[in-house]
Amino acid sequence: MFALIDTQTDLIQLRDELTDHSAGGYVSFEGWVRDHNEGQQVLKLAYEAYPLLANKEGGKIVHEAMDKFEIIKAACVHRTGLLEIGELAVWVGVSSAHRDAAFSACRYIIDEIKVRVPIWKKEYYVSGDSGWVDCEECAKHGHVHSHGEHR
Amino acid sequence: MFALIDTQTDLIQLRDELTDHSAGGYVSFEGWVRDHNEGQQVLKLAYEAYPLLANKEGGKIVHEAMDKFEIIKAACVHRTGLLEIGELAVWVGVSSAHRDAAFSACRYIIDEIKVRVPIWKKEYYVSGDSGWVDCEECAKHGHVHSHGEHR
Amino acid sequence: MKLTIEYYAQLRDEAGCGSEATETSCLNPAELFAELNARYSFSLKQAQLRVAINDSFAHWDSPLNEGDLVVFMPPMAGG
Amino acid sequence: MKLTIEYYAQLRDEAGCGSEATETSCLNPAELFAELNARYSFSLKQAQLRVAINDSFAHWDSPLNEGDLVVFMPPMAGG
Repeated sequence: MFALIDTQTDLIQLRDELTDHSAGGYVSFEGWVRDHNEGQQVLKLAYEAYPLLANKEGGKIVHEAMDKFEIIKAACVHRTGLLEIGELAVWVGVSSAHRDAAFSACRYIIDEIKVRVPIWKKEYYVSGDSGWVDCEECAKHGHVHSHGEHR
Repeated sequence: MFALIDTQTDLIQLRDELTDHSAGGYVSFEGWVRDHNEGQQVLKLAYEAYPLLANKEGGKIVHEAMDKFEIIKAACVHRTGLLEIGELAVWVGVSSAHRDAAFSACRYIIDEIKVRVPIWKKEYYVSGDSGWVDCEECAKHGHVHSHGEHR
Repeated sequence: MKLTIEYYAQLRDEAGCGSEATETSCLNPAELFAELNARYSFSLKQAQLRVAINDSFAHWDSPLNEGDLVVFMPPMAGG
Repeated sequence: MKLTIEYYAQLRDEAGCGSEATETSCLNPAELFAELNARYSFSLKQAQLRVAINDSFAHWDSPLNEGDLVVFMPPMAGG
């Protein structure tokens, strides 16, 4: 299951949907809005998605994880819209018989989500600037940030 | 923070204690009582701890994780007493600026907890048998199970 | 041939719209992007982008057909 | 020398008690375990166990002192 959501969600409900009597391990990842990025003080941020393709590609990634790892259930939700510091941006949950597969699958899902799902993040800085954030991989490879915008 | 607990606990409260404005990633692991182990149908189980030493060694493991990985906060709780299928046996939570450290630290804590903290697990089987479970490492190395008891 | 084009994130900001209809003789997304880039001078190069046709990822040399929805996407940045 | 001994899990089941006071001349936990094993015929060997003295992990050749609490532990099985 992959879903885009536009408000805060009930984490316990998400978790409870992954329970299973044959599951002995559960791993979850949460991405939170943090107050800094690459040296800038972040005030808040906005996520924008291409909904149809994001849902399609997100669902595909979760299915890939089900195929690749010995897991029981897996799910991922991603926020869109304006988020404050500390808010949940993305959640991934995986249950499995043994913990190794749950750790690997959870890591796989979040890694793939970040580079393959058409979602973009605009950061609003304390300085008054704002900017669209390049993907992790691009940042690693030294591409330039496009922080040219001013509000 | 490491603690032994003897009842079910509020997972959201545990999670909320790890939030931090500089945290961008959060990884949690939960161990659940599953309905089977090594081919036997499990009915329920009991965890017994050596409380003083368990708390000391559990706390040490969490501190080691804080030292070894670039994380912000980490905690672990472990149940004792009688548990039914599906109940939470152990919870580990880690927050960090970047997800890599949170995944590594969470994995480190649960792996070490399982082999170093003096806690023992007795499984009650559908067959009527019961038995103390050997540690994971021992099982891997082919030591014999002591499933001799009958209720 | 009539197409609908959608932009996201900085491409939307730079095009000044999220969606537009266009009449073009371009054969594939690569040609189409070059045509649009001449108009908008996007800050991102084709090599940094991905393209979708009718809500599926497509190749830069995939053929375009009458009525297609073409979406240009900056580097993904979810999570 | 008087000691208190505690047992957990299958060792407790086999000793028939969780705790006992003992009078012994054993110099270290290894000797003490051998002495107790002669009485209880434990199903686990010393090599499979860990020992604590006064609530800290100890070595099998750590010295024992009057009044010590000695705890023999089967393989850990938490989680």
